[in-house]
Amino acid sequence: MNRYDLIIVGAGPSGLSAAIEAAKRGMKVVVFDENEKPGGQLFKQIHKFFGSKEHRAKVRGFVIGQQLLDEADEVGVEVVLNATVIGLYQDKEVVVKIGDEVIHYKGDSIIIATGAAENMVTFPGWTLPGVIGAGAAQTMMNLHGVKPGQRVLMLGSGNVGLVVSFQLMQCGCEVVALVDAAPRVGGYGVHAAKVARTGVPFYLSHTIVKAEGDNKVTGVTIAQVDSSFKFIPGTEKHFEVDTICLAVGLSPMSQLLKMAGCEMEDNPKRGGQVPICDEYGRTSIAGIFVAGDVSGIEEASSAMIEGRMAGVVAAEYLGYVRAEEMEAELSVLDNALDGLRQGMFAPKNRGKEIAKTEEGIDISKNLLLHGFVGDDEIERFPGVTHKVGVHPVMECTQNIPCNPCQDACKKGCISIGANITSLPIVVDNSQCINCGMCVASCSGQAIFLVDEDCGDGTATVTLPYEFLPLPEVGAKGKGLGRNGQIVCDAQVVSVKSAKAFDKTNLLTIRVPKEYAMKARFFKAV
Amino acid sequence: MNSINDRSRDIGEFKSMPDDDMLICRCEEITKGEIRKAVHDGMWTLTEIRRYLRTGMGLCQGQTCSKLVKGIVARELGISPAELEPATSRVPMRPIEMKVFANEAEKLKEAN
Amino acid sequence: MPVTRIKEHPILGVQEKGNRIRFTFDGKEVEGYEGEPIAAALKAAGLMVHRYTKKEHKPRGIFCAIGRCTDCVMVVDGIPNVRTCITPLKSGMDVRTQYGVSDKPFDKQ
Amino acid sequence: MKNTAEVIIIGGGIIGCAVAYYLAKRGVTDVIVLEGSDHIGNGGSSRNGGGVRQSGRDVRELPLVMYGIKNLWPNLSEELQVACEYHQDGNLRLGKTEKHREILTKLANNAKGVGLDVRMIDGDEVRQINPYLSDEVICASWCPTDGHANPLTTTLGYYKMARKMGVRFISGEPVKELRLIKGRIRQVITPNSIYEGESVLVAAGLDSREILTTVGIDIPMTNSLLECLVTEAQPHMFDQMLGTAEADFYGHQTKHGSFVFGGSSGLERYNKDNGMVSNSSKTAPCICRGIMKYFPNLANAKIVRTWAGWMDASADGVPAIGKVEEINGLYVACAFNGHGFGIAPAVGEQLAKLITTDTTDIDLYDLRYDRYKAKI
Repeated sequence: MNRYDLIIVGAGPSGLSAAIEAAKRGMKVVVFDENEKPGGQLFKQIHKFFGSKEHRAKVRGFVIGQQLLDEADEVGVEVVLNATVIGLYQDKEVVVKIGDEVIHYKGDSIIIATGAAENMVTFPGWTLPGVIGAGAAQTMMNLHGVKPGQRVLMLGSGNVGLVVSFQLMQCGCEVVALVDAAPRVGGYGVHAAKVARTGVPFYLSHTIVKAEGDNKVTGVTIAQVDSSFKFIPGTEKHFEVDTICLAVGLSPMSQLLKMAGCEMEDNPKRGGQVPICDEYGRTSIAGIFVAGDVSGIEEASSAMIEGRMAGVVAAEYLGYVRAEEMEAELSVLDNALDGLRQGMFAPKNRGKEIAKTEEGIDISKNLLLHGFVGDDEIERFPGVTHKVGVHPVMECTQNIPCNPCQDACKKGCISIGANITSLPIVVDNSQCINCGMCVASCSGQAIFLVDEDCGDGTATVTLPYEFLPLPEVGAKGKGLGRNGQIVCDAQVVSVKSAKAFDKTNLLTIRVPKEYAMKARFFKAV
Repeated sequence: MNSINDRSRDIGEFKSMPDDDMLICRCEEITKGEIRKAVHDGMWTLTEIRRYLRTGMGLCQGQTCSKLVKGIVARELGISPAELEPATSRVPMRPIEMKVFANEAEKLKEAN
Repeated sequence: MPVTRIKEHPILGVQEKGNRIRFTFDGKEVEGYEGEPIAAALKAAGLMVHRYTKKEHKPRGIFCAIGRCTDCVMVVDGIPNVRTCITPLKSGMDVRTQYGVSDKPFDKQ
Repeated sequence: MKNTAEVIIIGGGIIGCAVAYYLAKRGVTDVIVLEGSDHIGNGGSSRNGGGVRQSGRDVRELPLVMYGIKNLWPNLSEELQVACEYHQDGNLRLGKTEKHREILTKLANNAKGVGLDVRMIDGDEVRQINPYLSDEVICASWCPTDGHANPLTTTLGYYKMARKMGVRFISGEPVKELRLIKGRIRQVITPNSIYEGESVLVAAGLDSREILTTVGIDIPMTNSLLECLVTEAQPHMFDQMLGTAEADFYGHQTKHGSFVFGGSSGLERYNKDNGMVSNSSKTAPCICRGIMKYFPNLANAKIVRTWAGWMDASADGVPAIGKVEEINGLYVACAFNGHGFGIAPAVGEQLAKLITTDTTDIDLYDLRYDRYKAKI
């Protein structure tokens, strides 16, 4: 029978990362993935990733996917696509459907990196055509180039709901509302803010009453819920939409592990049914390892590190590295993973309401309730300062593990310091040269270059812009506030696109100077 | 994992609820009310529910509804969903044509 | 009908597609790109209903788009229960709405 | 809660559930059913191919199954208030070679001898009954009164009704030991409790052997891992139950539209599992190849699930059912050899009668527990 040192199921961020580490150490590795394209969720992620350099921060997900694939190729990993693992049998036998055949393989070790599946939520009409998962929306628009709908209501304010809402707008859909039954936005504030500033209303403590339509979705009614998630009569709101997108969390796709006989547990903290395993992915069955979302829902960045860990551990299991080498490598990876698992969104903080930043600053209430920081709240954050001339305004208000802005500024204007989750600060006496690198490098699109007083009663605001059509210089329109409402007239004075910006265009708009700290988006009229 | 489960424990009477007609298992078109009723008929494990009603026995094999069913059954029994063992996972993980399943091979025809 | 194909994407640019080909949906000719999922071509053509369920005769369409939920199944070239979201489109394919497990409407079954 | 009952049934499979139901129907509701696994009906009861069949059986068990098909199966759905999906549309046991014809003819002749309506038919007649069968089929035994049903709902239906009528079911209670008190069966011991009953029925499938050993009774049984598979729903094709002379597959199309097929790879006696009754990687593909020889147009039907189950195979291929004469109050029903489902209602009803009245309508002498003798 075909035998490999290591068989990996799933060519997503963790599976590929594991494959690279294992193959680098001399193992014969094959990766099977049921999809036509590798990369798992990475190929649907078109935003720039958070983290630091070692986490491939500010690189877009699909580019990371390609990088991993190239690396895997270089070290001789065999990646087999359109290959559906249909069963994991005894004695580590993996049966794979490839084309019109089923092929039997044996692995001396196996890493299951099958990722996660979307959770669902029920409401009358949830089976109508037009009600889709957020993953489906991403697949259609980012892989197949087809718009999921024209007018979309998004349910779920976690990172998936926020990111997918933004992606929907990027491909030309209108997002009419972002709804969540929870009382607070669940995902990163910066993801919320970039959606809110385009004018998408957030309805927290709201959920779907029903989807309407006979043969397909034609509308949706939402209503407010009380603290026990019961509808409050009289709070119904109706939207005409053709699509309802559900982003209500993920569950580990761990069926293969259960099939293999691994000990399992239902662990709500890790997102559901997961194998019992140690921190490096060793399951109850010797030689079967796990990595990524299948062992607990986290971000793709963490999945990559977990994958590397599992790859190293598998290498040691089969004698390709000595235990000491493994320990040394794992301690480096431990640190990298630890870096990602910090801040207010760390797994350990899941479900906790955090009122203050690590710096002791009150978290913006508006951000949690409506998706944007209020004009009266923004000034209290350290990245928001006032200066003569162009200077960065960093509307980064939550402790998340991310620091590309610090490296982006060659003039040393921005500092995060050793603690990756700290809020960025503007360095005293530094001189901004208006290069725009900070704006383009901020994965959260939270940095603006502002000249608060151009001397003629106007101010300029340079903002990140990732939509089409790209406004032209001279175009007149409106400046939108952080809440997406029109606040003033605005005119585009500069549009910069550069390779180094990686598809984030820099739009500079001129606004009346009293709106320098208010206008954060441009809408052509 | 065997845990003692006395099926004569009182879980109260079945009471109908306004959302009993909500479809839960999309493939087999099983409603919340049917699931709740099955619990009162004595189906106290997800495996029994599945065998009794066909929830999760359709084309998708429970990949969409299993978490929803788990929540409903747990609530009806007055226990935490974590106490309910999910139904067994079985080969094949995805539907596979008989002619393909029958066509066993030792090696890949060509490099993919 | 609204434009559903994304011509140019601000991040992904212009996506490469296969050859433009023709297939039929319930006997009517529709265009799509070779190799894209059948469901993508149908979506681009504005078609939402893939099937009607067996018990309740309710409409269903794309739901997960990754071959897992099986809601998008149709009768393709005479074979029922084909997951259109992951089945590549080929020229001349005969794609039909599925009623229960058949391509015949319920009143003709 | 009290741990004593008039009758204690060990095994919550279809036999245990059916006996419990028929006992309750006779007014005996002071019954405790102990199921070792977490689920009612978790052994062969939920894992079989659904045959409700007389043809192909050993003549010793035929009277019992014929009784059930005549008297119990027709009204079972109504009685249990559950869709048993019983179809009485006949059984075709198919043959492709002259050797098969010989095997089938012998089986048919034996069954005819005890009054079963079963006859040999040729390939053309087979295809008149089931036009989807390939030309490779040259003959079949045809028993028009055979059929199939849904083992899952039937088993759980018995459970549901018995429970509703007051029988106490406890799952997760594997019985480890039986104990006599003053010369009579009395105690049933699990790792957690001791139950006491006036009568005790052991209907625990393969585990029955180990349980009975604790009171010095041995029924020669061994195990064999059998496997089944089910397809997606397909348009309706046929209603007969099918089997083959070669035993390469058996099964039927369900009401739901899916095809449930069982079969073998020839390695079953030597298969192992990982404690979870897991399939072998070799069997399902083999069953598929077998099926396609008979039904070429099922080649595109998709398999959605496969499963396995231990069969309790006895030395002579026939179950042990009835009273353990040498121990007062002890009864057995085990070693059903992979075809216990169709016969279960009759076994349940007759055992309930035996336990309550010490008589049966069908003579169970040929099925007694101590019939196994050396060959010379």
